[in-house]
Amino acid sequence: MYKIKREDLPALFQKIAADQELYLPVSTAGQTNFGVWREEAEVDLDTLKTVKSPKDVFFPQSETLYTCYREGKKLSVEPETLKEQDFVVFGMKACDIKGVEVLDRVFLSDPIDTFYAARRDHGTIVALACHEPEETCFCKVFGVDAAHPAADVAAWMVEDTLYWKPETEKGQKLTEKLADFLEKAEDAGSETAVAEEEEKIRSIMEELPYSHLSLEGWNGDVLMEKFESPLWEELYKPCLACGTCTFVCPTCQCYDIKDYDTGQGVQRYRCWDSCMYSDFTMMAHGNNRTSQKERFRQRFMHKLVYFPANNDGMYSCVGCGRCVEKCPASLNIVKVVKAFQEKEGAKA
Amino acid sequence: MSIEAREEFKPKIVAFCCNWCSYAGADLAGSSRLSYSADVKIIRVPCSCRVNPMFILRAFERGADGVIICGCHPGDCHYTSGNYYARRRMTLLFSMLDFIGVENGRTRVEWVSAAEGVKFSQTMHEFVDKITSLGKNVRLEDLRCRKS
Amino acid sequence: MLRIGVFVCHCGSNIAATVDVKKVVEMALHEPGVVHAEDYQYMCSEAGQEKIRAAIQEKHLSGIVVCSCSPRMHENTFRNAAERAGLNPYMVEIANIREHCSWIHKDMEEATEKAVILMRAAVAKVNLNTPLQPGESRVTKRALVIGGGIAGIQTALDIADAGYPVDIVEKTPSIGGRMSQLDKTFPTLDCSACILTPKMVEANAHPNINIYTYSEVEKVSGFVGDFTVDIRKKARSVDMSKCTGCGVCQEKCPSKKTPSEFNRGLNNRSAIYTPFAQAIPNVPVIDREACIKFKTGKCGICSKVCQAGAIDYEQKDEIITEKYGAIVVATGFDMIKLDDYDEYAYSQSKDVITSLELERIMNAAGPTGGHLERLSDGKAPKEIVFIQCVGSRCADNRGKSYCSKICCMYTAKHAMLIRDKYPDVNVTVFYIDVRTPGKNFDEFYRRAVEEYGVNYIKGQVGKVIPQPDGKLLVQGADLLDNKQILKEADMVVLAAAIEPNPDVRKIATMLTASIDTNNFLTEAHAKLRPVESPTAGVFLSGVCQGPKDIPETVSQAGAAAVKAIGLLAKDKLLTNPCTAHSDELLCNGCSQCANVCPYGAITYEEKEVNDHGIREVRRIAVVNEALCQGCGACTVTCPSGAMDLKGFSNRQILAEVDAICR
Amino acid sequence: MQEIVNRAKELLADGTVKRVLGWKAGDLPYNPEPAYFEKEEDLEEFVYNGFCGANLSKYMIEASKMEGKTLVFLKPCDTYSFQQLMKEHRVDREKAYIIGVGCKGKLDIERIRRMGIKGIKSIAGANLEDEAETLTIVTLYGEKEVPYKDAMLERCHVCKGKDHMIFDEIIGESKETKDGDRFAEVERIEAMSPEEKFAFFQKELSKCIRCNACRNVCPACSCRKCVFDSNKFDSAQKANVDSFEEKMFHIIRAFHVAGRCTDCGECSRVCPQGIPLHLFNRKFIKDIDELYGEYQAGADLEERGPLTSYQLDDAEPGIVAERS
Repeated sequence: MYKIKREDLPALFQKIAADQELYLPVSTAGQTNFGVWREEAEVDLDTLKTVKSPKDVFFPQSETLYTCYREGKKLSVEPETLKEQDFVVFGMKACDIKGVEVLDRVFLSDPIDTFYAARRDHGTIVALACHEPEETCFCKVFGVDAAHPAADVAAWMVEDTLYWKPETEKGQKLTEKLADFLEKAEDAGSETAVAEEEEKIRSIMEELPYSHLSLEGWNGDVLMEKFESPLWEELYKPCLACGTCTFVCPTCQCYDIKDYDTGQGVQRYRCWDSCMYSDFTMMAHGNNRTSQKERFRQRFMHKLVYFPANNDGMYSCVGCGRCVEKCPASLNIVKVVKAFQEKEGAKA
Repeated sequence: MSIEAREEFKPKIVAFCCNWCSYAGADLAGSSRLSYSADVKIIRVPCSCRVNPMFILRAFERGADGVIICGCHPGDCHYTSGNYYARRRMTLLFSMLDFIGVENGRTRVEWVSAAEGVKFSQTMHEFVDKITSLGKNVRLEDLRCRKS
Repeated sequence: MLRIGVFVCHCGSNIAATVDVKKVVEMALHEPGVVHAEDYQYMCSEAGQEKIRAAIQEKHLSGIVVCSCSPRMHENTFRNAAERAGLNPYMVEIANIREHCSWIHKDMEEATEKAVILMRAAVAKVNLNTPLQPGESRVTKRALVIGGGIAGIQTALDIADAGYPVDIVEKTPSIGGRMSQLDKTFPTLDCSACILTPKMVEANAHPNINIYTYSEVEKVSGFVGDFTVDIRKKARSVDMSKCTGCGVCQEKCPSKKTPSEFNRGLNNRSAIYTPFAQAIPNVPVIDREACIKFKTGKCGICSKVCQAGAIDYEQKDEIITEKYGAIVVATGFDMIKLDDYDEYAYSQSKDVITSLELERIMNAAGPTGGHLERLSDGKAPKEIVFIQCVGSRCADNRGKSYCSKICCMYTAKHAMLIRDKYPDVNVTVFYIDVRTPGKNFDEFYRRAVEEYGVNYIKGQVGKVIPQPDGKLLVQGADLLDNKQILKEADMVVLAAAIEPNPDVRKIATMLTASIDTNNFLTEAHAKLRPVESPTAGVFLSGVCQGPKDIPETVSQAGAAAVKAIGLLAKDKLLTNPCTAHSDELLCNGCSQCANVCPYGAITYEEKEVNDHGIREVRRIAVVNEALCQGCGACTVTCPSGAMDLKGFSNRQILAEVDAICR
Repeated sequence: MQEIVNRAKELLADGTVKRVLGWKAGDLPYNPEPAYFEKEEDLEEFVYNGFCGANLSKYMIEASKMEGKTLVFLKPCDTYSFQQLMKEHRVDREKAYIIGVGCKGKLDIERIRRMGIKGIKSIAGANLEDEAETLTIVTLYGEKEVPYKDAMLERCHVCKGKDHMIFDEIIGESKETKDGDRFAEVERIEAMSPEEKFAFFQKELSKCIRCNACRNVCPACSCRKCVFDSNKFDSAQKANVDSFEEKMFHIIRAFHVAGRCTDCGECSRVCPQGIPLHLFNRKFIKDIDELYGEYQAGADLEERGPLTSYQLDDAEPGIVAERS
């Protein structure tokens, strides 16, 4: 294990960023999101949850696939090059790392998404344990250990010291590169400090209101039963059909492919889509989900039923609680699960 | 910007002209051989009230450096009231563009009648000068549309 | 994608001298969709049109772009050519590479580059054109003439003679207009009244003519062939059906202190009055501002003396609503106000008068009974100075930039008449130029100089200074002799500029007819359509369009009549197919479009729609294509983009923007 | 609150209304959600407290299509939206039974979070009956006290007033909350140099994730299909790929609601990125007030909106350059 004084972090960041991109939580106009480190960037390591999850480091909100150029009646195509440089993501939280695991299931299974794969290959993740978990967090429900994130490097901020523990080869490599900045911390004091922090985090996790949410009855085998439940009819009504939940979510992976006419040709790009939108999966004949109820149902069924059905029981929710915080109508996955529990529990 | 660079800069200017007045005014400027910069390209619309703010933003998106809307003088609209609506819409739009920091000289409305070939030509001269002095539009363009 | 043909016109050397037409053709062939491109000397010629026809048929073109002069010139020509070749005429777009390009640019490279861009924009647009079919609208076979001067009378007579009913709306109590105020007319010196009065009588008696005097147009709606007009008949306070025109009321009226409008305020009239003896109708009106009965409630003498019992103090303004197929504007002119011309002492001396005032003074029915006398002391003047171009051809903004056209000739007339009747009076005319382009005009002017000894001095007058003895000291310059002139005169006559009747602004607004900076109504084309307004169905007669003398006015009046007759002779008109339409799947039914529609062309209906499988009844905007004139105001008001305009659709205009900015 | 619930029960019971549109208690101290209640017993879950900021007028568009009347609870500011929607034929007055509810200012959980308060377990003082000047917030990390006013939504500090524009009956008292100048922030930006303005908005808008929450919550954005979702203008973009698109979307959205926006502030309340979107609307409102006379959208049913009317002597667009 290593350590570094909090006040020395800017120098560390500078060192990392010297020859590669460094993504970390940056505050812009009062809101913290993952962004590229720059000298003038306002790094914010205190905000627990960035507004958007860091998934767009690996799966950007929009990315060009290829560009067509038109000259007279001739067309030429220029494919987009894949990510070739290494980069570092600093400060990801355990839930978001779990989110990447979900994305891996989608994009790294056959057929492999080469754009995503290239980014995953080149990215080294330095994760930060969740210092003060919040009431909207429920990662525990999904077996995530917020106290000890599973990443290339796990890190803990204990008062003014950052403890740094490489846990993979990638992490080891990065650590070596930063040897001048990181101080060895093999002493018992350091070990204790980290252990105490972990303990503190875990005990708070126990206390969180959502931590004991039961997902009983939600698995890949309950498709028709849940699909046909009359509860959806009640639950969806406040939904405004915006894409906030989808766009802040660390696991939502749907995208649309669109063309942009540049005047010189066409740029084909993909961008995040939301199953909440009325034109999601729009086809020539129209849309296979014509009502907001169906669209609303889709999101939760996907996270709690369809995804586990296809991925060895893995849910595609990680309990980050962003949707809980951000939904304009105060709807969220927890309320959905609870509603089913209540109504169906009562029934049983 | 250096003098040489300024000389090289050829602004792209889109002029939306009402069919009944300023388009005819431009015709009159033409038949009177009243020259103005070739940087101005005219799009014929039935009335200044046909000009949607989307058209203006689209022009900027695509790299236009200035957009001018010409219509009938207030009171002379071929359709009675179109230019009055256009006047409010454009005033508010221009004010919003100014609010977000787009140089307010990049947009202009001018009332030019069918009989005002001289005014048309002068207006275009002035506008081209203004845009040339402002230089390239960088605040409202979509970089993807830039010619590489 | 369409199969597009591009036709590039040389217009002789008009285009080809500045634009490399071959290059435009070559570049056109690079545009997606363009399968044919050629250039030709004159595309609008028979041979040119034949080339278009041949290409459309042989290459199976589904859209064409003609790079030529302004669409305002030949759009119809090319649309018709396309139609003859079997192509929908609305599949034609024009790239204006003459007025907007070759004529204003000198550098060939620059002009060619621009022409290519204009061509591309037109190709981009035509790619999104759709075939359009014009609708039909009916024609109301009745004409409205606004203004009852000689222009209005002549137009009305010609239309009426062709068999169509005509209404004349005249603001003042009588028709006759400015011409009725004139004494003699140039260049023949006919008595104005002698030639005008028979026309007035004829109009009054014509079975197809209906005259609304003391009336004004209040509101106009509708469009060519189908205008609806509200006419305000102002309360005359005299029952026209009872009045015999005996004139006793005017004699007995105790209120006689109102300046006579007809005599330009040189004398007074009674509160109940007919403007002049030959007035038509010969029915007086009560000027309620001046009438003692109306002001104080007492008097009522006119009512007592009227044997016919025609006086009606209770009469109210009446609104008459009538439908018309064609409207002719003949609102005429007035002299400009001379408030800004203090140097000529017009407001200081009664003996400085305008030419129109001189007309009244010289007229036998005028304030002086036709005797030439000074208004200050009634003495016969011995020395008269005429000053030309007072407010005409004016460089500053006190006056008018234009030439009033009639002053040179009427001044020659005045000078000649004075010298003829009063040979002892010296007449001097200060002028900038003497303009006499008209039949027998120059001869007339030369007679004034040569036979009548009128003293013409080329130069302007700087100042007229009233002297204590009542004389007027005129300070002028003689440019030919290059000397200052000081001249004592007994009377100074100012040839004040004429300007369109100020009310024309209001009328133009109602008619949506365009007006120029001088308030003259604009013609559809300065040379080729001089009596038509750009607004279909509205025609121009007389000075409202530009300064004219009487013969010109009468010929234009006849021309306007023929245009109106041509319209009224049709049973149906084809309507402009470039109308708005609403996409029922996008329409919110919010009514904003209806709020901005100047024609009331948008209504709403509850309609069941099938929106990708969702069936529901929605409130949806419906455009009445016969009423829609295609301005597009609704399209911008519509937030969802449901409302679009055929021929100028959102996507078409955006395609042009994109092509230009490419 | 009990009075409200009782009245709702009465109206359901006597058949005046088929359903009630109000707020349902959330599972955290601050997250009640808009909800329909069709049975009297369901109303036990009804809540109306300081966190019921949502403007229910927008839901009335859908409720107008349902069978029977809907009882809807509208705060004073929500009634402007409802009336504006009536004017645009988007809601059916006949289908609504409006109870105007009193308002003492609505709370903003984001504002509370920005004070560094996290791990919230309970919040006391948010109920209307409490008449509390201070919120007591118990968190995992200790107890915090926050003055009620400091936790209010921005819009409540510039409240349009506590009068309901349209209602069938009114229940509950209101308390004046206005203590700020509605246009102060707009004026602050107007006074900036073009470079500063541009930098300010570039920074704010760069956060936009095009989630469309602002649009979907907006009662004025009631289009069946937004231009940004349809191909009518080739403007359907799901993501802001270029910074131009951020501006395009927000300028056009503000323009489309100009003259119709009641300044309800929902756009800013719901923006997950905390973009002060109301500034765009307020700028238009300020310009309209200054140039065309004061106008409050939704204040009446008759007056023509400022963009569907005109005066012959309106200011020329050149005034923009003259003013700045």
